[in-house]
Amino acid sequence: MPAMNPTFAAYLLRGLAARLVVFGLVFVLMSVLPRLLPGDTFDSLMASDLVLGLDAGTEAALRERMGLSGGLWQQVGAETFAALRGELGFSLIHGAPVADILLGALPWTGLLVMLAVPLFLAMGLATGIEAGRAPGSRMDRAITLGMSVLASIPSFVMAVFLLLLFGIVWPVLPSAGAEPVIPAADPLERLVAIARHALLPAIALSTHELVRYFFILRSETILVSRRAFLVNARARGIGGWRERCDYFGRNLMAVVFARLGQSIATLLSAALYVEVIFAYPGIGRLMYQAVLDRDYPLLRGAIAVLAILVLLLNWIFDALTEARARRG
Amino acid sequence: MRLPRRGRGGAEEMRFRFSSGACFSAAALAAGAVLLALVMFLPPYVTGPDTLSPPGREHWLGTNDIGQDVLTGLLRAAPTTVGLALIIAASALLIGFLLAAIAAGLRGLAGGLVLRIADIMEIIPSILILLLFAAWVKPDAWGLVLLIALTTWHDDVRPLRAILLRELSRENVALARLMGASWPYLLVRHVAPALWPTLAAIYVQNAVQAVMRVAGLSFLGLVDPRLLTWGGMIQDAVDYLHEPAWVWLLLPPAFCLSAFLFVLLGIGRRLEESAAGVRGQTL
Amino acid sequence: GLHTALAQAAGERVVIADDDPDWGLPAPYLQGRGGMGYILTSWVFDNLVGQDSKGKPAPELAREWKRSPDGLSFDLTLDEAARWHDGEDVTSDDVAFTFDYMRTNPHVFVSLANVAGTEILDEDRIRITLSEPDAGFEAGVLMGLPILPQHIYEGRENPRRFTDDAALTGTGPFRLVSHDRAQGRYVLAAVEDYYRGAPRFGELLVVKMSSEAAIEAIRAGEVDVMTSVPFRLIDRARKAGLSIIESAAGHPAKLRFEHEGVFADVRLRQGLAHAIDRATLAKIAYRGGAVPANLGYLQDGSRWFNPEGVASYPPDAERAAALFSQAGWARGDDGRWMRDGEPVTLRIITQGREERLAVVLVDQLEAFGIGAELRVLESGAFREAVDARDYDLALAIGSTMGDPSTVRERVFGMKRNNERFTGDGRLRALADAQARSLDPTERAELLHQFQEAYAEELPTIMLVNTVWAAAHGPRVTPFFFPDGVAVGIPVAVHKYTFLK
Amino acid sequence: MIQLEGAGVRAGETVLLQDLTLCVARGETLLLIGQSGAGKSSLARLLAGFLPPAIHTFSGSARVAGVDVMRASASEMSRLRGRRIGLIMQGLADALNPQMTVRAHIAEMLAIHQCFGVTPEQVCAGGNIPEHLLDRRPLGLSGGEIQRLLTALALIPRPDCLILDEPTAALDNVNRRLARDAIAQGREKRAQILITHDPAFFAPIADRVAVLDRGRIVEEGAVHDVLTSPRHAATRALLRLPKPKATKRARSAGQPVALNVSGLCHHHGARCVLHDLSFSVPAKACLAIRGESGAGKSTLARLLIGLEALQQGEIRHIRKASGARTVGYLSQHPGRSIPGHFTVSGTVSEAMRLVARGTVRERISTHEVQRAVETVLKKVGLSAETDFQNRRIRTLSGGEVQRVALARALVQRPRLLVADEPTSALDVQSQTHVEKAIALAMSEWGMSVVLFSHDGELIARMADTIMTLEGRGLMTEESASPPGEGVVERSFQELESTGDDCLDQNHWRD
Ligand SMILES: Nc1ncnc2c1ncn2[C@@H]1O[C@H](COP(=O)(O)OP(=O)(O)OP(=O)(O)O)[C@@H](O)[C@H]1O
Ligand SMILES: Nc1ncnc2c1ncn2[C@@H]1O[C@H](COP(=O)(O)OP(=O)(O)OP(=O)(O)O)[C@@H](O)[C@H]1O
Ligand SMILES: [Mg+2]
Ligand SMILES: [Mg+2]
Ligand code: NI
Repeated sequence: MPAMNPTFAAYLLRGLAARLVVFGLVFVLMSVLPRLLPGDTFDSLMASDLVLGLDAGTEAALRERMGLSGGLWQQVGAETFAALRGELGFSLIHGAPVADILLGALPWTGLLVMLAVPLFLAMGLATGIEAGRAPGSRMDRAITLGMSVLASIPSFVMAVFLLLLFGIVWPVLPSAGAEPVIPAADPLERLVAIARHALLPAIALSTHELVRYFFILRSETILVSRRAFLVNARARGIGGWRERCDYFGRNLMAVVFARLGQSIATLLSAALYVEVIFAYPGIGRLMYQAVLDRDYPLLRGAIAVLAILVLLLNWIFDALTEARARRG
Repeated sequence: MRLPRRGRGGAEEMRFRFSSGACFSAAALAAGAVLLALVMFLPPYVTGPDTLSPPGREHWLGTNDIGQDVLTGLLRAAPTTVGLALIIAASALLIGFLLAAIAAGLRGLAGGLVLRIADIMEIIPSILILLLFAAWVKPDAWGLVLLIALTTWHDDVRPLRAILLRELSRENVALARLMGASWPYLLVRHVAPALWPTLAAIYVQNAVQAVMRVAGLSFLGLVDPRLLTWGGMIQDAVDYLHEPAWVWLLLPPAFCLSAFLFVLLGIGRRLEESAAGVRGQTL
Repeated sequence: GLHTALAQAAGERVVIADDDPDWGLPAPYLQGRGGMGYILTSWVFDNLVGQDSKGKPAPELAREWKRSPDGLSFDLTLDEAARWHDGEDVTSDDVAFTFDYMRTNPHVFVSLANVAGTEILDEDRIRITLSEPDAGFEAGVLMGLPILPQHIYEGRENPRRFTDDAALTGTGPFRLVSHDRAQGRYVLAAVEDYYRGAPRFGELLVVKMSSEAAIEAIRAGEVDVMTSVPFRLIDRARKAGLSIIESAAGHPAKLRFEHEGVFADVRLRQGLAHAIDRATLAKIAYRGGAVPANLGYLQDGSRWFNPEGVASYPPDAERAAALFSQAGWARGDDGRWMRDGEPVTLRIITQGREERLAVVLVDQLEAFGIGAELRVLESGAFREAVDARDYDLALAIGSTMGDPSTVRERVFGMKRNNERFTGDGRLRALADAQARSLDPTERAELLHQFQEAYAEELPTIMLVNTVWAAAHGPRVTPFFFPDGVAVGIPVAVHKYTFLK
Repeated sequence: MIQLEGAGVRAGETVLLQDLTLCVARGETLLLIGQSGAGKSSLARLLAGFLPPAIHTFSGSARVAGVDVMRASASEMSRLRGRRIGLIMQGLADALNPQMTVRAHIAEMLAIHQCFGVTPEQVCAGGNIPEHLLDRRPLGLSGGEIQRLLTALALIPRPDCLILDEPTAALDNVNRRLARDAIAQGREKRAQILITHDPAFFAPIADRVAVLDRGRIVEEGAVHDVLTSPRHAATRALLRLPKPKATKRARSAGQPVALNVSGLCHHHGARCVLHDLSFSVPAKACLAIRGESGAGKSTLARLLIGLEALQQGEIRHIRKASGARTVGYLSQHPGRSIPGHFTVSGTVSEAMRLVARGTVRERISTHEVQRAVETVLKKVGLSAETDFQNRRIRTLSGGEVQRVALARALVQRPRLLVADEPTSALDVQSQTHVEKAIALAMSEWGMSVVLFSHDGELIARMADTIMTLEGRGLMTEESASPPGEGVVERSFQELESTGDDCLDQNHWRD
């Protein structure tokens, strides 16, 4: 990255402006798009199999009071103004302020993602480099075959297998929830329990991105292994982990960084199936359910968080990528 | 007399070097054709009272939870799965590559715009977009291809951009540009062949993604739930992973899919060896 | 709060596992949608009338209640011992307030459209007057409506945004101690001085767990009840040594018609009923998780069920074909049915839950020669397709539970969940008559006739009746009511399971 | 140490090496010379185990430090490399890890070989690498800088066998000498093979010479014997002194100006590389620019053709009638300027088509292209056979790539040729081809040339004007003396002024 100088400041400023515009756009889009879906919050709130004979007048009054009346633009406008005042809104479906709901769920997903990212990065780099540095070798074939199999098994299936294997057949790890049924009172004990509970879901989550990284890292490794500097380095006697880290690893970083921001965002929503299978708390299910429930404020709030995260991460990672990619 | 050599590799030489790749792809093609012919004579894929019966004389690969014969399903799903995967993966890669080239090659507004659109695509959940589509249109096969390609391109665009940033900064590209080469020409002749393994890898990755995505679409009303694909069969197996049935419900389609991927990777490798003249160049 | 509550003896605690306990908060306006939300509220908020172990009406907040001979008013006497959780006395003012308040802020499950007014007779006695006689008032409103504390809810303009702890002040046997929305964990403590006697368990703990994990957890003794067992896991749960309780839930999968479209002719509906083999449907698509449904609307298990005389349309392709031909359809050479010279392709819509059933059904239709185009829609899209009448057949699970006075709305109503039947003949007359009939035997007779007429007219074809199951360990024995909890909710972990 | 017996290598149908029998003992330095494409680099790669068995077939035996490199497994070979055998490869393009700084490269080698007392700065001093390069990444390093670094890196492990493939091709005279000294140091403890196009220069530190011709060793013997009295024709061809130009072009007085540069300044970051340069080149003339390694020659070349963005000053080219600018460019790193997957004919015809499209805006016939490609390949001394034309650039030898690059530049019939070290990888014979081809172009269509080179003799033969880039881009201009003896004298003087064994060198050439 360029040093701190006026042009860099300008670059930052320009980037900031563009990102603010995108954020605003996403914010408005997330107000508009969900409302274009068939149905609305009111329908899903009052949809019951049992009978409720609401006459039109009552319904209109009720909508009015719930803040679900008015046309699309009126609602969007009201929401946007509220947002400008710093209000994230209130989820009628959950009967709670959006901020509370998100704050309850985000740390758990954050924990999973933070555990999963190093996992799939390490695994992806290790397998990708090992397979790609000698394409066609026995090692490459074995790894690639394994990864093809992994690729054809969706990650939610992997998650169930993990659960079965380590939760039921050989029950060494807890298989449900983020904490035991009755959490320990001792904070340290509780922390250990939380970590143990997060392990399986995190591994399951990491398989979601692992294959993607493997394929692209393997192919990039193949490209690197054809380059002259690598042959030169080998001629100088560089091998082993130095070759893997300094020569392959560093030259793969541009691609790794390029994908990383998106990976993290993807994992946030891919957490859905992990949450379902491991009954784990988190934001994935919230977002999914918010779409189905037409829970506009919650959906928008969750997406706003996601947007900030994605924009920020991509901003950083784009710069890191660019710096590395331009070195040749 | 030899054919005059043309700029792009020469038909004859292609044919010559192709041989191993050609054999391989021809075999794959032949297998596909045989499969297609088989499908014509296959029994229909219908539900029946023999639910979840294990592989046996009557149902070689057993039946699923609503009594459909797994083997019949596998064979019937083959053309759709393979066809859709190949086409969707290709379109997604094409879109991704072009946009990545714009993002990497054009500084300033256009390049930034592509990345910002990718940002937005990353942020907005695809289920939302797909539901919107489901509300407005009932896509046909091509619509489906377009729909999935349009909702997956952003997966590829940043990694491809990183790679293109590197490749476009090479001297040969700058020089060809000075000689008056156009951007499309550069991408096709200078950059893409140098990136063959990566493009192949992304293609394969897209193919997996496509298979899984098509399977997921039926739940949003975008395709008939009876559209038979390996991905769909795998997804249907999910409820039975806790039971012995997973062996014949999950493994056969998963095996077919991995075999397909492996073959794709193999074809990619062989095509590269013949087209870009790289063979065992590494040590 | 959490840990002190947890410190209580484990013997008094019941752990309930659910695969998605996103049930909202236990208050009438904050509860999650669907039955479980209602059940949660019912732990904390009592209704006027409760249920005994058979599900029959039993005293709750109202010690006794009496209908006037003309059926237009009810006199209720409240239990003097009843107290709000904050210690306030429950008075007839609270009841009057609730009826009033719920008119502007309707409860999702209860309609007060027929209530003309309330009259406070004294501190513990109140009279409720109706606009017209209603046989289902007792089961629908008295049993279904939770009573709100006036001193807390008075003046609350928007109860759905009133989320203070105070909003959870009820009269019921349990009180919410803590709630972790993200983890799906509820801790409820028994109200020791509950006016109907202290509950059998000191604490209810609701935790989130996938069904598979819950089975293991019950086996290991960590969990006592799981609220529902998917049918594919019932065998597994049995093998694991769990006790399973089942109930034909009165939630049949209905094949609904777009009555203004293709299936306006009753012969077509009857023909279709013959063309479909419901027993096979149940066998293939549910493997023991459902039984063939009765075509007379009410299902086996209902108090009002008519076991005889309801046409059952056995699978019979020839009869079906004959009826189709009478209705003017013709069969092409390839065996496909033609309508006005065009081969028929029915647009069938359904939702994800019923996808497997739909596929089996479509197979049967195609075997009979009717082409089908199947779409699985997400619930919003499904509702919209119904509104737009953009379908020929819709496959969805619907309730037939609760007091039959609801059939008027459910069969003839024009709402999305209703069957939207437009026929104006005997069926409608019977439905109206039974709803107004105050004499149980007469009503039973009318309902029997209604079921026979229903099977003849076939406003919908009831395909299969799903079985609901719960599993439990040795310490608790939950049970289902034949007609469901209150307004008809087929759940076993209702508060009566936890009361003495 | 290094022992070849009947060693042969084939790549598919092509014979790369044939029946080589050779032995280099510890303490011995062997000069390996041969025409461009003779198989020198292939031999080097063979010894270091870099010929993938997947596409090569081996015969005979080749042992290095006791290991049969033809049959050793990949892991055995990687254990061998470093301490036992070291290799400096020929190409400089992409020779260093682009993600690592110079310091990291050095530190890494020091760490691997446990040279704890040594700092990267000391290594720099030893290799005459300016310290300000330490924290730079390879992108933008000049050719000579890369080469010096490579040599320094290769010497750190003190390997038992060392193979150096053209270790001084990109260096100016001062650095060449320093490099030679470095290579000479400790040679008594190792077996060393030096591949070079300038045997005379390395003669003082070598014991024996082997001459490779089309994959065979045609002559081998003590340095003095072979260089003074070569027996084989191939050897004689290699050692023959290029004749000075017989016909010098008429002085280009009154010719229009082909290139005009004024007030050119260029900075890399804070470092000023070129400062206030002004010069012009008349049509049909050749301007030679020399300067020590890192003086900014390649930077200037890139500026002239527009590969580098102009920072300050003005560069004006003559234009063709159509208005199209045609400047031919011969990169110092031809490997960088041609994609490896291109075929030879593809490379040349591409240039032709692109230029044709830019000017005439019509497609030229395939046949025409084919003819032109053949002609130009022959002109630069390459084979015009279909087999060769269809070869991928990445399988070519260093000299071949360089000449393909020249062919590509010439086929465009440019008005101006910017040639950056056009003969660094060439033997005497190929060099002559190149010179002739350029001279022909100058006379045929009036091409002017800006030549950047370290090779004083080349400059002397080709240049009309000579300029020297010094220090921070200062420039002195001198007119080349009339053709003939004068030029040679000048270069002799130059040699004398800089070093001690210039006489040696000339002695061997007589
Ligand atoms: N894979 C291959 N297939 C066919 N020919 C090859 C292959 N690799 C190298 N060659 C050819 O073998 C010959 C020897 O190449 P090599 O690089 O060893 O030459 P060299 O003696 O180092 O020449 P230079 O002095 O130009 O570097 C060259 O003509 C080259 O084109
Ligand atoms: N992008 C860059 N950033 C910083 N410094 C650079 C960059 N490019 C070149 N330089 C430096 O500018 C100087 C001139 O480089 P240039 O390649 O022009 O040298 P040269 O005269 O061609 O040397 P040689 O004879 O070794 O090829 C070198 O010291 C080099 O390190
Ligand atoms: Mg060479
Ligand atoms: Mg240079
Ligand atoms: Ni300056």
